[in-house]
Amino acid sequence: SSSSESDKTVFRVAAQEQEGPAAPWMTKGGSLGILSAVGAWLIDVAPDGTLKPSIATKWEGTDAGKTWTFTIRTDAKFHDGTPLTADDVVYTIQSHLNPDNKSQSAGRLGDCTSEGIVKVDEKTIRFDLSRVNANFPYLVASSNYGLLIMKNGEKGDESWVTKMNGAGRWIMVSHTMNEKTVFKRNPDYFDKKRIPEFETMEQIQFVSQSAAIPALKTGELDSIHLLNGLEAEALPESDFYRTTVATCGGLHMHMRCDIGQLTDKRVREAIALTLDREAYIKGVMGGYALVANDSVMDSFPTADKKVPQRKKDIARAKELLAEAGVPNGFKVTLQSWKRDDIDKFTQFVKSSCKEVGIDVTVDLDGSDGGGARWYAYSVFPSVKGSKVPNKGEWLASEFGIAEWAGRPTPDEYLAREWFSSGDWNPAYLDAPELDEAITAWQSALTEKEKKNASSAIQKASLVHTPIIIAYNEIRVSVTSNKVKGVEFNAQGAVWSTGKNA
Amino acid sequence: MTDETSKQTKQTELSERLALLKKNKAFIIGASILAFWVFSAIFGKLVARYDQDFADYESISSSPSLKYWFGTDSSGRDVYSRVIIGSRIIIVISFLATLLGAFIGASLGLAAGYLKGRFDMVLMRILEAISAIPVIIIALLAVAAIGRASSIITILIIGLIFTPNVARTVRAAVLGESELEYVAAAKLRTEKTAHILFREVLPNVLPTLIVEFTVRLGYAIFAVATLSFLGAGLEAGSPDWGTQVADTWSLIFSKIWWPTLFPSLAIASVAVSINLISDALLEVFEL
Amino acid sequence: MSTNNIPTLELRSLEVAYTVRGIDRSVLRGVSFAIAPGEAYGLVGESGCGKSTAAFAAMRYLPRNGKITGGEIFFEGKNIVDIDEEDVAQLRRSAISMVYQNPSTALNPTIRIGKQIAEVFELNGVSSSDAMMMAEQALTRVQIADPARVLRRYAHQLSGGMAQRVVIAMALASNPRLLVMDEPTTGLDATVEAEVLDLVRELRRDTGTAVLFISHNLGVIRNMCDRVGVLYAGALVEQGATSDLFSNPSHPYTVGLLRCIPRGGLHKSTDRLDTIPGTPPALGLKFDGCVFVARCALADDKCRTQLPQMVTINVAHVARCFHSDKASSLPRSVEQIEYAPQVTGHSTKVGDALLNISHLSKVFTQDGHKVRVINDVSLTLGVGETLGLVGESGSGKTTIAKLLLGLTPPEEGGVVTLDGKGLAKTLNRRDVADVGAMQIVFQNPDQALNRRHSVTRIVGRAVERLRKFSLANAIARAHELLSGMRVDASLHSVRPVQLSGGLKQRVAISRAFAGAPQLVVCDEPTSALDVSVQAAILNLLVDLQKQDKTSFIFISHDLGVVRYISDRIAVLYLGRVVEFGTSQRVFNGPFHPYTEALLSSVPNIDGSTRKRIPLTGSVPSPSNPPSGCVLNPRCPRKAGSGYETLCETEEPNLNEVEPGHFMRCHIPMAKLKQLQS
Amino acid sequence: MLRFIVKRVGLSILTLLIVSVIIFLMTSILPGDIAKQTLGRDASPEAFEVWNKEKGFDKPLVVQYGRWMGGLMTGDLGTSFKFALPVSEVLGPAAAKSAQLAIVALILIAPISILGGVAAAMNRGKKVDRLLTVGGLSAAVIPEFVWGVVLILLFGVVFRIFPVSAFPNEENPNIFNSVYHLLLPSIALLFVLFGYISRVTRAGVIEALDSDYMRTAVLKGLSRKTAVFRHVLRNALLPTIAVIATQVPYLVGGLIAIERVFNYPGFGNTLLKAVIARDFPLLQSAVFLTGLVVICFQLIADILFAILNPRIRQRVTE
Ligand SMILES: Nc1ncnc2c1ncn2[C@@H]1O[C@H](COP(=O)(O)OP(=O)(O)OP(=O)(O)O)[C@@H](O)[C@H]1O
Ligand SMILES: Nc1ncnc2c1ncn2[C@@H]1O[C@H](COP(=O)(O)OP(=O)(O)OP(=O)(O)O)[C@@H](O)[C@H]1O
Ligand SMILES: [Mg+2]
Ligand SMILES: [Mg+2]
Repeated sequence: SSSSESDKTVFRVAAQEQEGPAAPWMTKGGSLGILSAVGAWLIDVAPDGTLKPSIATKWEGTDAGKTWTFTIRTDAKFHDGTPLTADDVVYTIQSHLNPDNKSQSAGRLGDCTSEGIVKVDEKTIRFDLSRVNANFPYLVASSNYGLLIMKNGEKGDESWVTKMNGAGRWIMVSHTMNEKTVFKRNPDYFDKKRIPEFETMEQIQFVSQSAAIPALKTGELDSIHLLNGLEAEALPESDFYRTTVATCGGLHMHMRCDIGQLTDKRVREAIALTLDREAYIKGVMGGYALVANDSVMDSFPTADKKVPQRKKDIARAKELLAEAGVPNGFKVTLQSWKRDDIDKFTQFVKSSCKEVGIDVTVDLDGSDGGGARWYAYSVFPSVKGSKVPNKGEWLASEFGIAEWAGRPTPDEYLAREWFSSGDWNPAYLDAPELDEAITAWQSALTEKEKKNASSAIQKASLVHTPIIIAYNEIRVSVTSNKVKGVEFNAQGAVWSTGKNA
Repeated sequence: MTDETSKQTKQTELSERLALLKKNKAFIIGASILAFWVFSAIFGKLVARYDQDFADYESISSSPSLKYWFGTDSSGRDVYSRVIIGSRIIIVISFLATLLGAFIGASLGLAAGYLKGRFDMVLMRILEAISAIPVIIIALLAVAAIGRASSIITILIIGLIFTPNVARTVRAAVLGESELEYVAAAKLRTEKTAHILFREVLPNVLPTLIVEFTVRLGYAIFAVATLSFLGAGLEAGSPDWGTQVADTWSLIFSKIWWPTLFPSLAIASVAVSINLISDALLEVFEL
Repeated sequence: MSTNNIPTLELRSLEVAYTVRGIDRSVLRGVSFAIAPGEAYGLVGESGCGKSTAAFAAMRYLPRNGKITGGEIFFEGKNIVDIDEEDVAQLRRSAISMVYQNPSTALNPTIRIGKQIAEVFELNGVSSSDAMMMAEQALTRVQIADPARVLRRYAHQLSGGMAQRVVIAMALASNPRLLVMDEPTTGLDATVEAEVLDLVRELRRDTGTAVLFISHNLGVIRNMCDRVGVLYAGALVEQGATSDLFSNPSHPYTVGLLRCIPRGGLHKSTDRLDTIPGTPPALGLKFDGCVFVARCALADDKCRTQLPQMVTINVAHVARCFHSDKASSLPRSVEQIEYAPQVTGHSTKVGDALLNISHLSKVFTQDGHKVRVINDVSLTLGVGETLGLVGESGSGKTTIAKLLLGLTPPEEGGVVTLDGKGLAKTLNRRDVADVGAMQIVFQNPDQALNRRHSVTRIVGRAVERLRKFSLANAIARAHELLSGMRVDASLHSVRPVQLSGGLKQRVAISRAFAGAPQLVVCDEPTSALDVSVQAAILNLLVDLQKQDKTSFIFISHDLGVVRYISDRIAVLYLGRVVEFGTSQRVFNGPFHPYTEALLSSVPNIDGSTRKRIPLTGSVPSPSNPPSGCVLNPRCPRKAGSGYETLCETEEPNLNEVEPGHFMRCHIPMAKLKQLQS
Repeated sequence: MLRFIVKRVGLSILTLLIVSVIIFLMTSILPGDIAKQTLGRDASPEAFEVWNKEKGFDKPLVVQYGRWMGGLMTGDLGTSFKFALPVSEVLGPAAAKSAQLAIVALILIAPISILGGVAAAMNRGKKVDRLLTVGGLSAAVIPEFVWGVVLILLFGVVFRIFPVSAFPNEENPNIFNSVYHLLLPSIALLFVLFGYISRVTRAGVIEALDSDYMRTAVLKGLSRKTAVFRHVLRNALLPTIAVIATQVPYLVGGLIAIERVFNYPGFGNTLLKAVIARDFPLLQSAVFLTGLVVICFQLIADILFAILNPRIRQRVTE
């Protein structure tokens, strides 16, 4: 009887706007939800951010993380019924690395080369990396969403869209670009516990997630994935429940230390001191964020909790400005691109700075390209080191905000963003003590060494304030109470919380 | 003399019309609303209660109260103050855009209507082509092509897009006027074309132009608001009404209606007031 | 007229007001008159005196802002002021009909003529197929040739005369007992007007319908009506049997009106026209005494303070005047110009050749076709003389004026010489002196004066440009000119809207004289004006001519006016001069057949009846002129002249039939004389 | 008549050509650089060059224009930068959706507006007239997005009478369902267009009411009602229907804001996405399509007008 009930169940979820075809080689942000539904990866990222076995049941790094061996399951099948084999896995990764295919995900495969992918036997695949990478499993997990396993020989370009022959939880029934995609439950999926109960899932695209709210309220939708905290809060708990995903990424606001008006660290600190982070998080974000303390170390378990948290202190900020010789403030342009949270954050900075006389002009790029340019994962080659500030380029702007996605470890942030010679260092800070602390972190083996290094980095960050990180976001999904036991991972894949199973 | 009487009649006629205008409810309402907004545009900082960027994180999205008359938005800013201060942007931009459109349009219309012939034919084709693309769309195209939205660009675009309408109206009026014999009379005293156009014909099409101006002004407000709602009108973070609505409207589903409603009402009230005024003028002066 | 003592229509002390800008302004002030069955009652008066208002009130069809504020209207003894809409509609369907000005707009442009006429029959219960048959009969009745085809036409496919016949057919379709005609022929050419009037007279004889006939043309009224009422400022000032009233006018206004008209044999060289000074009062003005007091030379204190009652002159003749006995001795108004003559270097004397036009032609492109609108026109004019240009509408009078002035260039071969000097074809290639030497006064001063400029500026600018005066001198000269034309100094700074039509035309004349012209073209300068104002303008022109030896080309379709003012006459037909000669010769005959028809169609104010020589059919389109003599399909003298074939095949030349008298006709002079005697 | 139509079509094609030139020039000559817009300002100069070469932007403007026009003629609209699909595949379905919305809107708007205009004219100067005219025009000057938001709030959220998104989510939406979903956005468009159309209707009816032929009709003894029906409406309304065609640009322009508010995957939303993505192949074609639609409607209106009006019909036939 339960199956006849579930026959009728349809789950409707709001999907992000599609930015391109939902094809493995071509996809950009908006198609995430679709791929997450039909695809299966070597490894799944669970809603809590941990890695969970999927096609790969086991993985292991050797050679200090230069070689990785994955054991795959043999009971997985593509939607067309063919079994998923080691050849398919090898083909998939290699196809992304083939420059002819112009895969958007190639750049994220790091130090993996086509030749380095070796099929050991029907159940084992080995990756011989050109360099040590302790975090390699993350690169082939579902967070690198283009890397869903394709059938050997199938193309991952727009022709893929018509069949969507993945091995994931949901089978595509119909797909209309920019409108909606309908899926049915995959009866052959290998891990039944992870699929929620309903038979059909529809992803309906909305211009913005907020635009979907009315539909959610009238029952035309069951769920919205990734909602602004405040808007989520406003939905009554009697009708909806919320699930959250914490992220360690977020908005990084850099200030150039080499040229322009922010070269004086007292000025940078003053700016940091104008921000009332708690009030912002509580008020604007509906509490869905964690206070951050201007360094990337805060959200990791190694963080030194004794480093004092920065708080709003206008008097001190004014003093600092006076000391720096600009007691009455100055004018400066803050650059980034247009997105709801950035919009709000820039307004926050603007109104906070006004209290100490700093007049911030906000200049946000409204185009899609803008996002790509300010997003640290930009696929475009960035021109590093322009000495002309405010050119509307991430690495040239005097005062700008870029987004960094969450990382399982802070290494990449430190090496590329915080280290003085880092290729994506937008602040151009050249502070020996910070570089030293970062080097110490990179060579730290024990927890204690790591803690010490982290503490040093945190303190140096507060001294120089090259980058302001005010909060780490917690992402919220809202689902109607009529649909039980649903949650999402960071990529928008629907997971069963297991509570109804 | 009876001619004296006729002179007096004309004078009483004007005062009678003005008296009618004063009695016209629509006009009074329209003029008062517009006067309020023009005052806000000029002295906004005096009428506003808080700075446009002042944010109170203690009261995010709080409903209207004595402290925040129109409530606060999702960044904790005072909606009342932002609506007041925002008036300047929309009024100045719409006015300048309309002025630009009226100026270019009137010049082209005068020339086309008077010179006729090939010039007229070619110009009218081009203007027809421009007006075949809706204002909003051509503005979006320009914003995309230039690469960024800004108030100057919005003024230029709306001004240019209004040119065909103004030109066509003026041209029609000029075509009618240049048939009139005073133009022949001017030629018969060896006047130059420029003199005939600007000193003889232009003053006579001025009333038409003024009416067209008010109509266009109303539509400029419409267009500026829509463009900024679509995120293609003005610089980001500007307190103009369209942007405010765009930033906040999705919250009305969460019962946070005030940050959307008040700027919407402001747009509506300015647009309606201009419409009421031009309508009353049309009626009282029987144009 | 009739012995039946219940009049068909009777107005008793009718008061009508229009609400303008929130104020009621009275238009009709206690108008009373009655029309007996079968009688034709005429209503005359200057423009704006309320004639149409009275007519529409009788139809119970006032404009939206008009209302009856007092008095009664009886139709066949029944007061119809308060009856409801349905009863009014019933009356209109069966008993009262109306015909008014502008027949072409009176017909629905999107419905075929036949259906519009048939509608009237259908309203009275006739089946639609019968109605269409009856519509055809109705058209036959108004003497329309080929009615079956006309039934299927649309309004714009009819000429003005045809359209008016259709409207009349429609009005008569219900066999009404009262027919209201409001200026049914105004705007039609004299020849067409005469035909329509003939038709109305004939139909009235057949049907015995009572008619309320409105016109500002006294000649028409005289010929059409049994009795006449004279309206002034909304009040009926005099009423009587037509012949009685015209021969013995007893109200100063009627007297003045009759004296203004350039009638019969009057000519500028011997007779000066009379005028009524001043202008009619504005709409809605209140009076304590006589409405005419402001313009009346006989007015005294009593007239100013007491309302005069109707005084009986004889049985049916009444006048609302305290001085009706003295009316005929109303002093003549003398209004002389105080004009400082031009100081020009010309040492010509009256009669010397001034203007010479030879072989002037003009081709326009209309809807892609070439149309020869002016065809080989040659004329001459002497110093100080007036050339009258007459012809039906569209005959090319205005075009000739424009060609002369250089406003449009003539075709190759046409030559215009002024004072012995050949003029350039277009205005911008003529020098200032040439431009100033030839000026124009337009028909409609409203359009000819820029409404945004002051009177001083309008005239001053012309002086400045044409005489190369300094600004100050130009203004001084402008004021001199204006004052000379009796435009009061207090009006020099106002804009044209504030002036009456007559004053505007004076300003326009001042402007024309700014450049010390040798020749002034007057294109229907008085046809938009009331007769009294017309008289004043004509006097002014004559005076100017006497002082300055200025020559005029005077265009008008009013033959009385042309005859009064012209020394030479050119008669135009379809862009061709068909007759040209001194005034004397052209008006006294023998005539060109076309001229003859034209002259015979003018209704005579003195009541003398002349046999009408009708022109059949309507004016052919210049884009497709008939072969042979262009007049031949309509020529009243062709048939039986013995020249029929020649007329139909060969275009005659303009021959000098006697010294100084040219005619374009195959029929020899002697034969014409014989036919016309 | 045929000659008139041919001539009129010729003129329309000329106008369309000018439209294409304007669109092309706007996207090529305005200060923004397409490569920079698309690749982002951080891209290296070499990347620009490669990209420009690949897309043919290194060729002279005339050649580029010729290529674009050639493409338009043959139906090859190029490939969308953003969607990596042929432009026609992106634009086609979207335009079809918008056409549905526009048709529903017009079916709603035309009769209501015409009725309003006639009612106002018949009650000229009275309260009804003032209400309809001032109210209608006031509604018209308030932007669509304001109406959209208000309508959603009232009917979608508070009263829950209408669905708040214009696109039915059912598996197989039937026509009633689709229309039902399109009603609310159509009402928003109605508010904006009612004023214009009813004003034109009102003016036409008043002109006819004041005409001499109406006077003739009434003086013939027709009751006012019959006279209005037979003589006024016929003359006033047929041109009005043609005039509605001239409102098409407003309708199309209004679709953008409306589709955004009502989350309708139509032409307006696609165009807006193209703007944000600086997707010029898509944008150019989308704007050209707008011009094409507008010009076609004006052409139809003109021809219709000529057919309905005997005076023009005759002049035209000659
Ligand atoms: N609807 C109206 N509203 C206000 N004034 C009007 C209206 N109709 C006519 N008048 C004015 O009333 C006066 C009388 O008009 P009416 O048409 O009766 O004169 P008329 O003698 O027929 O003149 P005409 O010879 O010019 O036809 C004029 O001054 C005219 O301007
Ligand atoms: N600019 C023009 N283009 C084409 N045809 C014209 C033009 N001006 C006048 N016509 C035609 O030339 C003919 C003569 O016109 P014109 O105005 O000279 O006549 P008119 O004798 O002055 O007539 P009316 O008594 O009506 O003023 C008419 O058939 C008219 O239609
Ligand atoms: Mg009249
Ligand atoms: Mg003429």
